[in-house]
Formats: sequence, C-alpha cells, structure tokens
Amino acid sequence: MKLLYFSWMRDRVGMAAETVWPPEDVTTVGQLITWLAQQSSSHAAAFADPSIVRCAVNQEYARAEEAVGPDDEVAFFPPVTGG
Amino acid sequence: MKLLYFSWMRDRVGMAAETVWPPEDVTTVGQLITWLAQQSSSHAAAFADPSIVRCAVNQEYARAEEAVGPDDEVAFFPPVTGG
Amino acid sequence: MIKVQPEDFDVGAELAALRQGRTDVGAVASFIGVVRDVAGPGELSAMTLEHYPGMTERQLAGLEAQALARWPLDRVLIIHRFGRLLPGDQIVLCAATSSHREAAFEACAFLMDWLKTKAPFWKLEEVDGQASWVAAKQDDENAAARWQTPVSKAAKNKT
Amino acid sequence: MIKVQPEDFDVGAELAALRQGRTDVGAVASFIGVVRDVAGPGELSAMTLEHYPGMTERQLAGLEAQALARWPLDRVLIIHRFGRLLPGDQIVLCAATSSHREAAFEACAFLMDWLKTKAPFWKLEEVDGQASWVAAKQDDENAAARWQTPVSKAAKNKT
Repeated sequence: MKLLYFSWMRDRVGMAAETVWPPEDVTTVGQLITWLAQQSSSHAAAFADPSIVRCAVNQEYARAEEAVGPDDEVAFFPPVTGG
Repeated sequence: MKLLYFSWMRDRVGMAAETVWPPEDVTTVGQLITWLAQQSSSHAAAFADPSIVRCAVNQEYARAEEAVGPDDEVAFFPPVTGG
Repeated sequence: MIKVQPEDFDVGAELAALRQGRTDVGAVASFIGVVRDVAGPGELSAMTLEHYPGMTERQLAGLEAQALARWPLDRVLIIHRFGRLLPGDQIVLCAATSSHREAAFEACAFLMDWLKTKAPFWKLEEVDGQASWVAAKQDDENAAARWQTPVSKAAKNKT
Repeated sequence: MIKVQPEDFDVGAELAALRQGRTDVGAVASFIGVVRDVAGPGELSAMTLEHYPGMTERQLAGLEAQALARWPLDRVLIIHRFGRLLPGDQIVLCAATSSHREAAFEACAFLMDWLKTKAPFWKLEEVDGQASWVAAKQDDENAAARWQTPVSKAAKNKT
C-alpha cells in the first residue's frame, strides 16, 4: 500500500511517501490510522489527533470507515488551506 | 427652467432639451409634468403614462412631490437600462 | 474610481492598477458586462448606449461611496462605456478589492445591481435593421431591492 | 478549464480566452486571490503553496463539473498556482461566464469557497525568518457549507 504525506503530516512522519504492508485485518482508513500510529514515535506524533488529519484514497476524500487495500494510494494531510 | 429628455422621451417630445417658463403655481415635479403634458401633442404623448417616466432635478432622482424652481435642471427619461 | 467613456478598457491593466502598491489586499472580485447578440427573438447587430453626462458620474461616485461605506473594501472601480457597441464588446467593468473575499463578492454584485437600476444609461438595440429602446426589467429592480436590507454579518467577518 | 501551475497568469488574456468566440454570453464574474503581506501579528515575507499533484487536478475538475451542473453557465475557469510566492503575487483565478449575472457571481463565489475547503493545497508562511503551516479556518468551512442548500431561484432566473 502506497502512502503519501503532505504539509505538517510529512514534517512529523519525516517522509513524503512510504510503502507499507499492514496486516490483513486492517481494511479501513480508521484501522490503518490506528496501525500506523503504532509503527514509530514519528507516526504516533503525526496521528496523535486524528480529528485534524484528512485522508484521501486514490485521490478522493475518504472517511474513517472507507475501505483500503494493498493496491490503493492513501494520502494523509491536514485540512487544506489553499485559495 | 432647463429641461432635458433622454431615450424615447426625447424621441417623443422631439427634442433633447428646451427652456420653459411654467406659471408660478407650478412648484413640484408632479405639477410640472401635468403642465408640460398640455404644451403640445408631442409632450402629451411623452408624458401619457407618468408611471414609466423618471425625473432627476439637478442630476439627482426626484419624486412627484419634489420642489422645482426656475434655476433647476430637470431631466425626464424612462427607467434606466445600463450595465 | 469611476470612469465613463466611449473607449474600450483593458481588464488586466485596470485590475492590476486597482491593487497597485497594496500588498495587504488579498481579494479582487470583478464583473465584466458584454454585449450579447441575442435580443428577444432576433439577432442584435449593434447597440447604442446613451447616458446623461454629469448625472452619470454623480450617480456612480455616490454608488462607489455607498459600497465603500457598507463593506470593508480597499478600493472600488466602475468603468461604464457609452456610444455604439457591437456584440462581444465590453460594456461595463465593476471591481472591488478587500482583505475579505465575501465583502469583495457582495460589493461587486451590489455595484452591478445598482448600476442596472440607478445609473442613467439607456440601451438602443439594432435588430434586423430596426432600432428600439430596451425596456427595464422587473428582475433588475428585484435584484437591487435585496440590498435595502443590512449587510450580512458573514460579509463583514469573512476573509 | 482547470490549470494547476507554478507560473503566474495574465488575467486579461485568460478572461478574454474564456469568452472567445461567444457573443451570447453577457456576464463574466471573476475572482483573483493575492498573497497578503499580513500574517497574524507579523509581516509575511513569502509563502510556499504545496499541493497533491493528481488529486488537485481531479478535485478541481470535479468542482468545475459541479458548478456547470448547478448554474446556467457557459464556461468555468480555475487557475491555481503552487510553489513559492511573494506578497502581491497572484495565487488563484476563478471565473464563470453566463448569460445570467447572478449565476456568474454565485458560481464564482461557490468555486472560491470550495477551493478553500476541498482543493488539496497547503500554505507554508515565512514570517520573520520562521516558516509555519497555516491552519484551516472555521470561517471557510462555514462559507462552503452554505452551498449545501439548493441553488437560489433568483440565480436560475436573473439576467
């Protein structure tokens, strides 16, 4: 599964992208966040407050209950501030 | 008193401007319209339906009860259609 | 700023001039009115805009002052052409700059609604070789009437 | 039309291109967002706009389609820059053309509100030599939320 991080999520995780192989029982965005937060202290810091983390699966906004699989591109970032 | 006509008011009256000397008891826009409508058949045609005639006294919109005097510039025109 | 002129205007240059020297203004809302070639059932070949010189400038300056008093704007621009225009020609440009985008949008819509109902311009349309004066629209009166109510709280506070 | 680019854009040329070849479109509403030099208590020296390549284009194309479906528009234009920008630099241009001025105005405000809350851009501000990410505004969420209600009847009918 390909992960992308933007803005201060990237700063906190310490990388812009990574490829991960979560266990089979990680099937939703919410479960993926819980699992990722346990992978390192940087990940824990980045996902410390899930209420300010937004997610996109294959470049579409996704909520915690959305399904994710090994072939998906999953991005995490803070609320957007463009325009 | 200097009068100006615009758009189809000018077409109907047959002139863009004229100077008139209404009697002394003509002191408001409404009285001026009543008096003007009697001055010629062209004037009568132009002022036939006062509800679609707008007036400005000294370049500010004026209602029927507004005062007019000999030194005023009074303009008559249909509702505006710019923009 | 108010301009009443027969000449065409350069939108890019006008909007750039409007925010010239200001780096604390983030929002520029604008509107361009263009001559359409559709006029009722026929095809419009040209249009002549008549106006009341003197009163036009006076009304537009008053309109500008109203907008500046009502919204937290930096500057306002109104350019209105007169004379003979062809389909596709620019008629009017309204713009408002602000640090609040809602204020800029609302002020710009307000300027257009009031121009349509208060500025002393009259359109003479040429359709199939026949010239006729355009009648005022009740829709425009209704659009202008909505500004009689106080400015929305949103427009005062949004960035 | 959607453009996501580091380069600046020419507002006059872009708006002219938007109504190119159309003489039945009378209303062009537009909005330009500009980098402000004010950032909280400090003075902003520069700003870097990061974005999510691919998702940005996808979201903007969806936004354009929504606006075209919702209002009687002819065309929609969204240009959003990314990269490092200085105070006074143009960030974004939104425009909508229509034969109805209310539709053009409303669509343009809608585009901006949704850009602010949906387009995957993030601003990194440089203030007094310190770079920090800008926090999202609740105001922007509220502004976008108003478009959840159906389009106003006025906007569908006005010219």
